[in-house]
Amino acid sequence: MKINDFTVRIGGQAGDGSLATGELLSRYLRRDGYYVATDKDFPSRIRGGHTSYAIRGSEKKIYSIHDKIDALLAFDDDSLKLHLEELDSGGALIYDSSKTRITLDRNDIKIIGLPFTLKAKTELGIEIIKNTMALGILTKLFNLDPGLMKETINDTYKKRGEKILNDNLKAYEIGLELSKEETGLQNYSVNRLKRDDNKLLMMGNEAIALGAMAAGCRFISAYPITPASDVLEFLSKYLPGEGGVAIQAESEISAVNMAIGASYAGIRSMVATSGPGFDLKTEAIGLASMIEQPLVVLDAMRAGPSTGMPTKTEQSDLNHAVYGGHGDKPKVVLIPGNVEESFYMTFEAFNIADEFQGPVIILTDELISWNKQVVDKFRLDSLKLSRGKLILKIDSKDREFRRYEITDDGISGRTIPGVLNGLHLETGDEHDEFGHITEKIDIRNKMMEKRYRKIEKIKGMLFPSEILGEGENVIVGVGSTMGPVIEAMEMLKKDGIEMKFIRIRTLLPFLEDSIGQIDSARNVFVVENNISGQLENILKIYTKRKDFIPIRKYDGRSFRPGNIYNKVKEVL
Amino acid sequence: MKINDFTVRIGGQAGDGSLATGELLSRYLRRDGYYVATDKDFPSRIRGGHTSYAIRGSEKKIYSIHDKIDALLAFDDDSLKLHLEELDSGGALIYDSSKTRITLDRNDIKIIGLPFTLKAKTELGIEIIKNTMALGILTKLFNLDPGLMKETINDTYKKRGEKILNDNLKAYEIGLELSKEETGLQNYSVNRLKRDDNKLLMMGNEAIALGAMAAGCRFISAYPITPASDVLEFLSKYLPGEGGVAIQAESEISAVNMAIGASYAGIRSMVATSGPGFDLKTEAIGLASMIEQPLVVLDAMRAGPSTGMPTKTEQSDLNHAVYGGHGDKPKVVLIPGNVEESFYMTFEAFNIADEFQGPVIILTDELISWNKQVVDKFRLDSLKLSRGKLILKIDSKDREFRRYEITDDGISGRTIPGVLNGLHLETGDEHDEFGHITEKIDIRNKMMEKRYRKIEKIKGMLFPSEILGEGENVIVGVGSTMGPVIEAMEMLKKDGIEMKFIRIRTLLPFLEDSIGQIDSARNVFVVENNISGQLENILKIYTKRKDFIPIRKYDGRSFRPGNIYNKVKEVL
Amino acid sequence: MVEIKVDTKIYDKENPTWCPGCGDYGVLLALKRAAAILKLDPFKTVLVTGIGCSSKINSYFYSYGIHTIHGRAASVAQGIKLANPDLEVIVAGGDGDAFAIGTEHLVHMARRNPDIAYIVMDNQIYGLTKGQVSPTSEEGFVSITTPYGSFEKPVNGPLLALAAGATFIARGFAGDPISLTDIIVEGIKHRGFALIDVFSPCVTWNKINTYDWYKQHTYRLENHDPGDLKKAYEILSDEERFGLGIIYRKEKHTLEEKLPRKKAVNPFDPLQIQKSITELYEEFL
Amino acid sequence: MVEIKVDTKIYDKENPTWCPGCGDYGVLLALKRAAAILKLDPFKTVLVTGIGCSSKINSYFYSYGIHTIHGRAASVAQGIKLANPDLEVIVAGGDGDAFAIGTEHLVHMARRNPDIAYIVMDNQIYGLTKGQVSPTSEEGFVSITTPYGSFEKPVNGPLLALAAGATFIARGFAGDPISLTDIIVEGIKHRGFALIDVFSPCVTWNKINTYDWYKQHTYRLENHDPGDLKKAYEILSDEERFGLGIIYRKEKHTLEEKLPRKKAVNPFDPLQIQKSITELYEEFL
Ligand SMILES: Cc1ncc(C[n+]2csc(CCOP(=O)(O)OP(=O)(O)O)c2C)c(N)n1
Ligand SMILES: Cc1ncc(C[n+]2csc(CCOP(=O)(O)OP(=O)(O)O)c2C)c(N)n1
Ligand code: SF4
Ligand code: SF4
Ligand SMILES: [Mg+2]
Ligand SMILES: [Mg+2]
Repeated sequence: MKINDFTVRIGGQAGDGSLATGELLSRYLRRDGYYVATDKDFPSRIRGGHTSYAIRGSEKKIYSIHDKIDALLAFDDDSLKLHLEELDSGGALIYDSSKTRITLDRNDIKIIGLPFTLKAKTELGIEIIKNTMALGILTKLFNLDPGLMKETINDTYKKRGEKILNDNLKAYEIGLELSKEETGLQNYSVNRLKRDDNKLLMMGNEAIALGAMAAGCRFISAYPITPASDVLEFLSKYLPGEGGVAIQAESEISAVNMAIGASYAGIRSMVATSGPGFDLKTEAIGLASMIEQPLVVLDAMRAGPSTGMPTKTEQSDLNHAVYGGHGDKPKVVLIPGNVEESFYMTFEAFNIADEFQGPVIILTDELISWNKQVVDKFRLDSLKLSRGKLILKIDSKDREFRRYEITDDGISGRTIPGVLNGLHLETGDEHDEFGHITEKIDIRNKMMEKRYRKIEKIKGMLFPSEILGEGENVIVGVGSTMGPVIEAMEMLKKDGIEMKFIRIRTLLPFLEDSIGQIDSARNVFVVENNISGQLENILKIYTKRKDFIPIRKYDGRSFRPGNIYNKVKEVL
Repeated sequence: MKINDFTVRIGGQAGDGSLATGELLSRYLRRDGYYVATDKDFPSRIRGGHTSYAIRGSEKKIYSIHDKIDALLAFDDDSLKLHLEELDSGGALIYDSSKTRITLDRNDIKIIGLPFTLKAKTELGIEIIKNTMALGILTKLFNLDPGLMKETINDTYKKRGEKILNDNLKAYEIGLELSKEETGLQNYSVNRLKRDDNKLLMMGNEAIALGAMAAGCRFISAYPITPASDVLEFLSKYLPGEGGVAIQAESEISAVNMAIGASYAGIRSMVATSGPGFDLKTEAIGLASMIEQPLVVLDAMRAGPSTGMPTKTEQSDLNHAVYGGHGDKPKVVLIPGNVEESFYMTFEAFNIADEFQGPVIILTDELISWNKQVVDKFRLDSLKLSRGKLILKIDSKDREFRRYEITDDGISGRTIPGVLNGLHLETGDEHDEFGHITEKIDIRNKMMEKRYRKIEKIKGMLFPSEILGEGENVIVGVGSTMGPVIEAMEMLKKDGIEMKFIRIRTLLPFLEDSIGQIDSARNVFVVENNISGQLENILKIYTKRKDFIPIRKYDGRSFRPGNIYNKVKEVL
Repeated sequence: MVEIKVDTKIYDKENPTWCPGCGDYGVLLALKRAAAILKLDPFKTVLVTGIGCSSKINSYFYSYGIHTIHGRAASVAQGIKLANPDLEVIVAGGDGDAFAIGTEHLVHMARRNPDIAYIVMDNQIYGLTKGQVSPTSEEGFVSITTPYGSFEKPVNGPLLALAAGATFIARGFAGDPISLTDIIVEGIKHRGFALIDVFSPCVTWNKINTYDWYKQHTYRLENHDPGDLKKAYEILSDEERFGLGIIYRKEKHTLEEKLPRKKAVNPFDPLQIQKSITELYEEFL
Repeated sequence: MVEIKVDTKIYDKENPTWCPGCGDYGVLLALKRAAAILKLDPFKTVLVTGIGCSSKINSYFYSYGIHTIHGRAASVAQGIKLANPDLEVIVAGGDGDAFAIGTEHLVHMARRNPDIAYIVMDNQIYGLTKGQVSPTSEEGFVSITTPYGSFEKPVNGPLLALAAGATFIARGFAGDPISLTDIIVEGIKHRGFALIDVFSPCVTWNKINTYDWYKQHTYRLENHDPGDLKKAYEILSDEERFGLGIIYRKEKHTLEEKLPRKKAVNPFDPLQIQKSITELYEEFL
């Protein structure tokens, strides 16, 4: 029996509103005190093609949907074809009886046909509103609070004008009316949770934008690309109010070079991109490392290679983040596991970039980038900003400033244009302490070593591996696989199998904090959303073991807990 | 006692002709039956700054200069400061007595001051000609053949006009006259070798250009960059005569995309670049992999990161070649060890690219790219061209061609525009067998697997590791370190230490052919020209051992045998 | 103008997935009509595109096609044309593709003058990525990335191409596929680089530059002499009303003609390319 | 023109390593003179360059300097100017930097109109990489990569910038650093984007476009009204004789002025930037 924990999937054609309904449901759930995790699936085109949105609500904090769904709201035949199998026994299939006729041989589910489209057209004259109507039956099935739902609809649509708001409210009422005869799902004992405004509903891109704003980032230059565009979009709205700049550049190359310029001028700056754009930024990221300019780079990973499947997820840019770019140059690569962590990591990324003076790359994947989760309001008081060795006043009257002074920790004082007596040259050529171009052997060696010392120095600031659970069987993973792994671990626990989950959060410099545990484990499963085992290959550099058991997925879809559970069960 | 094996270093200010003299000496040596290896060192500017050119001649095939030089021809004070220590006892220091006055406390060397500049100015009125003059004293010291030297001067300068030729010949005569009183070096028993025209003197870039021409490459688009420009320059001269195109594009990005276009149209094509340009090509190389177009990419590595030291050497793009670019995509990375091998590898690179239909990256470094070596004339008869599954005639009348047919070995038939009934779409989006864009799970999985199967299939065509020597102590290296390692091994042998050298020639897909030997060795030294141990990290993925002993150099200069010898001696 | 009846069916391929009403349908239709009029052989024609809604056009047009990466279609197309000048090479794509990330390639393609026609499907918006400002969006244009209005003067694509040396410049409108057909026919026939800038409304994201807007802001060029460079600059400098038709045309040597090679190597003779290089050994003695 | 005597010494930094006779010496001198006339504060000035012989100029000019990567100086400069509009931002670099790999950034910088002056040191060759053809080399130009002569029409940089929307276009000659000083002074003073294209002979690799050649192929603009756009197009369209002086000038709002923000954040108040984001929480309820 599931208690206050259920997954609903809403499916239809792209552009026909299923996503909006999913949004409403998610917002309702947050208001009712639920944690929410979502998973969108839609094609890389603007209209048409199958779209679906899965929303899970739960009392406990979650980062993944279930394998099985408890209700399937199917607005087209594709939804049925693709998702019926997912529907748990005891669950409900809701279909639009004005569009589809169904004959099914499953009698373990509730089948509910309601004439959404017909009603929407006849009563309101707007077909798309059928989506909101369908919230009525969900209210009934999961015993949701109609008052709170109306409030949610109200708050969501009031900005869009009286008519739209009223149509939606009316549609919901009609939906409730249509569902009157139906009974709730047996499997659920849905208590309304406590109304709770200490939680927020947001996607990873928004959490990152907020993290950046909180950290005082006042400059973003980016070029639109799925699934990273939201970051530029969000900051375009809010940075100007803070005296900042959000600018859509003519290309990713221009974007990253602009951001380097802004950083050089003393303003915290970032770029946000995905695979193809990340490739294009490679040369400039190397420049930032060489001239020692702080820079935060978001790469929201999508399914590659090349254009690949732009609206699908993958974890296949680990290699490029860690190893990309010619020459040897220090950089930092972080990878958060959920929306909430994306906020904190982004905030810290700016501190890290300022402290070690170089590029910090944040890797997310689509599951985090643009799927909403409910997060706890951020612990803003705990956040401390540090700008490292930024120097804004110089007493010495030397004609030139030692911008690249050789120091014990490798980190030099950094000044910015406008500072009296801080004058120096920054250059991507090898240089001496003042930034003069040089090719002298001893200076070259010292500078290379200095730059690499910085990385040692900041290891303490970076994110250690997170260890969950106990046991001699270990799962290693990064990023969004966290959600499904945690679910799988619970499933395994029920079977008596205890697992330990090691989630690596800093990929570069690799913190060897969990290597001992990996080496001494009985079995080590490596879960990753790619075909070639990029994470596994990184682990192999540091571990003694070679016998990792891969759990990989590269179809562009996120893991389900069952993918992991099954593989583990096969072996153990 | 060195027999027919000596190294001369010529040093001066950039742009003042030392390089030309080195060229003449190298050409002479080739004609006299010597093998030659050279090592240039000059700054990234056009005039001024210290330049030097080391030339070694030997009876046996060589790929590296000596640690110690036998003669130092110093045209400026810097040469003396920087290189005197290198001068072997018994060797000769030759300086320009019209410019420099010398007081030295070394009495183990011959010191010869001759008034080159003065003579050049007074007798010929051209200062720069002092260089050719200096060949006189070298002739004397190493007992070279003045007739053959004159012939060499003649052949070299005759295209530059009567005056230049005669001036140089005269300068040489004056040089001989000036040196009349001097005696030869004791350490050498220089027999004139057999005049031999079965050898050629060339740099790696030329060998690569020739390899490309031999392989039928008829298209190069490139953007100038040190040290790769020679490849475009050479092919600009010779491709038009073959109906081909050499085009200097507006950027590296344009260059690589043009080359992809040419390849798509059925013409073998290549690009040639170095670090910064290699970064810029990242996205398009991923496209080539995804649309399965053959493409040969030369990355002539130089000292990074960023602009770094453009005229200095390094092996620091291994990471980017192997791991660069977002997403998972098959590619091949080859790395030749010397000029001669560069030719053969380039030839085969085109075959490999055609066979597996994707990008093949060749990595060289400056030591190979633009330092000349004497090579044996190429075994052209042994070269076989294969275009893989290129299909130029299609019998079936289907409206569309299955360009990405799922096959056992992953390789599909490839047709080109112009072929009747071969019509299809190529796209960097995920696609079905006809190239139609799709996001369907099963097709996606099949296509990813198909592309990776190709890589398994072609492993047999790739270059296995080369093993030299025997013993339980192993040196692993790639590329140009081959030369110094071989020399170091000989030095160690004299001390009774036998070493085995494993030279990896295919970096991706990694051929595990030598892993067993690495794992079972007593000590494994990894020699590489970079700071971070890029090769070592690759090895660690496949080997069980973690206790590699690094021998690294990152000052932009190539290894000397002694760097390796010393480190090995420290440990053994 | 008389509408020529042509059978475009042989150029049909997949059904477009563009939004209903998208201007790109009009461009596709005009392209198919032009192909039919010119009797383009699908097996000797390559339609090269970048990435964007518009760039999907080669999924819907029956010829060889290569759908490359964002902004690089022009370079890929030049490689194809240089490798095999016998092919009819056409580029198509969006305003972002051509005038933002691809600016550099467009400019240099124009000066090289390869015999390639480039059809820009300009909707003054980023369609596929969901409605961001485009380099051709007007100042003040409100989009999701310019919530307070665009603060940049738009790129004037055809003017830029003219300044870069393009030998054929035309402007069309997707709302009038019949006139557009003629323009495309002339562009493809033109020996040299032809830039065809087509206003192609995005009905989903751009609610300003609609079909009606374009009707109000465009006019048909009458009695215009496309050989008049000064006039061409004048027409293109007008940023209020946009002249439709062929704005500039001048025959010059094409890139393919100017290359130093005598005759292009034949890609259909793939094994004859292996070459003895011994005659080059002289350089290395 | 009267030569103004100014003390340029305070702008001296390292000694240039350019070849003796290189045009870039003239540009450096003119820049120092202009700086002296304008009394530029070295601590509030940033000289941004790309990669090339010319781009080394900020090793030799006493101000803040950033020597970036090939082709990207324009973008880095825009980032600097947007971040701190109080800085005097000047870009300098080669023809390859500006008109080949950097084309895209130049075009988009021009349309944005930031208050930045861009000095192109145009030697119609690639200097630092040893004499390859440049985008501004003339057709037929023989270089190591065009042994049979260049087969491409050169880029006309100033014309391109004008078409892209630049509000100040000038052309100077390194052989006349006194006149060049005036041009640079005006370019820096201009509120908005100023492109200053300077013929700066490469004495080592370009044996065609020498000081003499430029003297023969240039003329000084007399009585020209830089407000006349048509005339500007006419002058720039002349590809035989090149007018020297200020070709076009028009005041328009700068990028910095058009940005939606009220006042730029102060980079000298680095810890005040941390911000409570609670007021934004509303979006997520
Ligand atoms: C290198 C790179 N950057 C960004 C993207 C994302 N992207 C895809 S299409 C597009 C622009 C679409 O606008 P446009 O070119 O005008 O075409 P439209 O969709 O409007 O037809 C962008 C930015 C990408 N695919 N590759
Ligand atoms: C991405 C990249 N490509 C190529 C180069 C090599 N490179 C250095 S300077 C230069 C061009 C030099 O020409 P120009 O810009 O005209 O400057 P000049 O030396 O003539 O002053 C090139 C191609 C590089 N440093 N980076
Ligand atoms: S989003 Fe716009 S450009 Fe794209 S298909 Fe729809 S209407 Fe056309
Ligand atoms: S090579 Fe040419 S551009 Fe470079 S410094 Fe010498 S003269 Fe000047
Ligand atoms: Mg568009
Ligand atoms: Mg130049």
